[in-house]
Amino acid sequence: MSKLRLATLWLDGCSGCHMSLLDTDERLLELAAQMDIVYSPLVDTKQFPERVDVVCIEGAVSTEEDEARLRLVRQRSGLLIAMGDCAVTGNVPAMRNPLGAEAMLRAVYRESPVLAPQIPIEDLPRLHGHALPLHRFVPVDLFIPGCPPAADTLFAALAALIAGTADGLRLDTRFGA
Amino acid sequence: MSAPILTLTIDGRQVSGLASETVLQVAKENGIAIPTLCFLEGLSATGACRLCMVEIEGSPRLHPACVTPIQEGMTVTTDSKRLFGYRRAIVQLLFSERNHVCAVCVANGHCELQELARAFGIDHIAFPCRHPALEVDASHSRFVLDHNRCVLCTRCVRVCGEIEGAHTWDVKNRGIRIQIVADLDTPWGAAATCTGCGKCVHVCPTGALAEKGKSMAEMRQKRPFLPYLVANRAEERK
Amino acid sequence: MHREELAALAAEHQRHLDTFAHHIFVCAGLGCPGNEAIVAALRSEIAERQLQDRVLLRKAGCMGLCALGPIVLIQPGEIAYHTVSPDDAAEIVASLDREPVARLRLAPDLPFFARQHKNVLALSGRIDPEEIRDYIAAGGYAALCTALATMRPVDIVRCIQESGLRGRGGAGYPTGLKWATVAKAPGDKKYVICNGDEGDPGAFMDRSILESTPHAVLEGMIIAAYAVGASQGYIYVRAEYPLAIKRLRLAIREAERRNLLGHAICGLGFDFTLQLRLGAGAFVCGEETALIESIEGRRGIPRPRPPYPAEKGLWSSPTLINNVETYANIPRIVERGPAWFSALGTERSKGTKVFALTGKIRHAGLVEVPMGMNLREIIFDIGGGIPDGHAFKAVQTGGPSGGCIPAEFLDTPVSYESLNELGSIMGSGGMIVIDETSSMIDVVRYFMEFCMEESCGKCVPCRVGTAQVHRLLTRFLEHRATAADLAMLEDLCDLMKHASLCGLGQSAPNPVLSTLRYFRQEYLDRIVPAEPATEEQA
Amino acid sequence: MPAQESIESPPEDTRWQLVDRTMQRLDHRPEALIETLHAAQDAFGYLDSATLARIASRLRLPPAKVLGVATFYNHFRLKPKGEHTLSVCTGTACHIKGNDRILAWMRERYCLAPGDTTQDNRLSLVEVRCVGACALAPVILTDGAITGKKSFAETTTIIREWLDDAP
Repeated sequence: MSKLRLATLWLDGCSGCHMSLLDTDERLLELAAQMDIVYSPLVDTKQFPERVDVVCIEGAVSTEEDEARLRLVRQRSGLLIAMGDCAVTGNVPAMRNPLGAEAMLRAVYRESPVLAPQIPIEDLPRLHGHALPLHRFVPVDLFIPGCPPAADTLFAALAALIAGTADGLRLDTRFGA
Repeated sequence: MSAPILTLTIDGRQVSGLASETVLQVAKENGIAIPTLCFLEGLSATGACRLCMVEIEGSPRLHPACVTPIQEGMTVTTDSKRLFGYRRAIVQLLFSERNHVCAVCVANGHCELQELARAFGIDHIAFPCRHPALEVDASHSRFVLDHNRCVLCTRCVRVCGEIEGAHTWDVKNRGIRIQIVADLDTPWGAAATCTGCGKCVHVCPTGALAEKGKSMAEMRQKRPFLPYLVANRAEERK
Repeated sequence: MHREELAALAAEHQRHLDTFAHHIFVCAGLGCPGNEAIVAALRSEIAERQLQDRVLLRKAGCMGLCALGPIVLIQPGEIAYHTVSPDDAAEIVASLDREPVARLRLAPDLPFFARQHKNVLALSGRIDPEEIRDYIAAGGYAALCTALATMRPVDIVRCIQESGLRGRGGAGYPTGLKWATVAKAPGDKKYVICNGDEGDPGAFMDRSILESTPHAVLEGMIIAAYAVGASQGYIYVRAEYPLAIKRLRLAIREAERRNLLGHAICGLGFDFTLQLRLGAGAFVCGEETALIESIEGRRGIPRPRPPYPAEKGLWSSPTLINNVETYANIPRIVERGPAWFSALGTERSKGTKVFALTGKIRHAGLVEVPMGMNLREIIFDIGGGIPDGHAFKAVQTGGPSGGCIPAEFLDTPVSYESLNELGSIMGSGGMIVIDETSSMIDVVRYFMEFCMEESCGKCVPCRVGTAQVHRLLTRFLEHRATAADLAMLEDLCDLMKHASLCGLGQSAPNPVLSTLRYFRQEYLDRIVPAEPATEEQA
Repeated sequence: MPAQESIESPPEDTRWQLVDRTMQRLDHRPEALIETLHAAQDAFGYLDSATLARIASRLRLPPAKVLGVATFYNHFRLKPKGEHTLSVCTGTACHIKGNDRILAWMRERYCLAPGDTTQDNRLSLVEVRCVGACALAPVILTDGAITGKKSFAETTTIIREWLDDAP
């Protein structure tokens, strides 16, 4: 049996979910025996592969670039997992939503005391008005709430995927866990 | 004079209760848990959150257990696929209504809304969130009110009016624009009627009302004070 | 005032009226703006020709055909003029003893009038609503005096029960049964309330009745109070109806002056006082328990039921609440007997019903027809059909709590049951005709916005559900919805219908559900395929 | 605090007489609140904090309750109105007959949303939920006077003439 091809993607999040994934410590070896991490901020690949079995996505969708990457990844992935509260609910990045992108940029780059007040635009993806969870854009197959989800939770989810028992999986986690 | 004792069936079990009791009370006395949010023992029941809805045989409608008096021979179902679906939807509607960010909330881990979501296996919010722009009132020297986290259960309004007798809090506007309000829409710290007793803070099911200086997950409400206070007062009056 | 005195007063006033050869009635309702100028022009014309002793000029209530107002009615002769302007005054007065003014005259056999069956509206436009003697001369307050003198309360309750009258405010609860419950409820103090908080946007039956025959409503209430044993009553009227309020105030004062209200009414041992309360713009106050909260001076938040107002209502006392049209039906039922009333209408929906016919319809206005008349007769025969060559698409009944009925059901006889079966409701009587130029989704979103703004905010399914459904409907309207949105829309409607606290939330999904039933294709046509569209960006 | 001030020194405004009379008529019972708010708005045009505070104190009601009631009902205004008021009926018949276009036009031409008043305090725009003259739809009210059965173009002309905003 070929190994499960796993990708992870980092959108608007703090990388805490990826850290939690690393916190599975020695169990990473167990996982590595049965899956290949083919794309991830943790590995070197630059291009998202044409096809992966599973993608775990951390972070909310906050920019045009986030959205484009998410849509591409959805097309190329069998199973899409929203990993952590930012991907599941918008969480902390979504706290700017009541304000809107423009007002937030103004507050941060112009109205707060900085040396050269200007809103950076060059080479930066344009912000969406709202930071939103993944399922507002593409279908999501599994939600793993938590900020971040505990290493045990992530391990349980991946182990279930490998074992083929992910359907109707109920994880011991909650928003803000 | 005591009320007559009635017998009824809840979830297939024969139980009995006083005629003056509600379905919720009798269920609780018999160890049958019905989810609630706006209800709090010691305060008047309002039937607002609709989480405690139950099915009653012979009635096409659903009935909020917290305000439905028991009747002789009634057959109550407190849990069904349908009720479960409605309860899940209601909790998700509440999450979608305002800006609930559990990860940074003072009540994280001690929040009734968060716990309801966990209990119902809600792993995401199906409805788009509304992201209203709401204020945080930090004008009080010891407490803070964050409208972003308020679920409008009105426990604070009721405890302030019914128990403390100050009636500092009420509800302004209507529909989706309702908000908890102090005095004449006065900043809490300037509300002349507030005694600063803090009862409202300790009945809040979420982190909307909290003690100042508490950080993430540090706000633990003292819940049991209320039934104790009510019982004690009744005793003193005798 | 005893029965004999009442009869004497009626006869005396009738003799006075009979001294005039001509009676000119000018519609002075809210729906006929400009009527003051017409009255003034007619008055000066009459004065100029020194006809004051021969011609009686009256400001009357609504004659129904608002689309062609202002209407002027000349009696005897039943000559009705339409779209009258002050410039027509001279010609009208000059024609009084001659041929009617042909260019202004409505055809005497116009189906709009000929096909109606007026009962509640029988005196509308034919008496001066600010003159109690007009009402008395037309037989008013006779039912009250007779009832008080010759009937026991229990007889009246039975009479209403036998008549089959059902509440005209919306749900169609049997009126007699409600009265019987209040009458039987234990308690020394009971109340009678008239719900005049006509909140359905697009309905004006109650406004018109209050403006045209306020005394009929008072008489119905006093009879009701006697029947259920109430000593105090309230009329709750929308503040948006200034003319109705003015005329009610006057009517209450006049009735008090003539001992038809107050202590020992009609010289018998029955006391009843009546107060007016103004609403302040809240649709939810049409809900009985919210209305009670409002009269008690609070936010109009519905209370959980039970207990029902009949057992525990205003100030926790047994309380009877009926709407304006229901009370206006009472005097005639008492006067003519239940059999007369129940002979009209269908098996389970008795009597006549007043409808406000508006929207894309030629003869917009107020009509009264027997229950059981079919929609086609009401809309096409009486209402004159759709103007400007457009086609009928749907008729909306019951307002924000009702539904949209498509053309294939135009031959349905109108009754509480038949409209329910079609997924709509009778409601208070609003009938809004929609032609093919309107999108049903726009109409439905309009109603959902209304419910969202009128929701009291107490219970979660209604407060948040209306907002979510409104957002979904906007997505459909803007061609941005997905198949998942359609499923979510249906789920939310189901939740609101079953889990909301009061009638407002429970019925708010009705316009959506009825259009999903009859105009589903309009929703499907607006669905974009595949993945969810980008969320709206702030 | 404004509430305190107004209780200590009741304004010697004769307009209060009407309001006081309403409270007296109902024995200063709590149920008098809505009637009193009506009377106060009739007298002062709107309900400011000092007015609400005084009513609360006279009727011995918690201030929060008075505010809750005043903000629940559409009819009560907590902000002053402009010299003139344009009310646009948004009942169902008026909606079907296109009054939403009038509201959009008001927004475009005068930058007014329902509930707003112009900067110079000249004009307030109000949305009314059905005045009950549905057969005249679409209906607008210029300072309370009803106009109906007019096309979009005719209505905008009427509004502009009424405001001396020559078309």
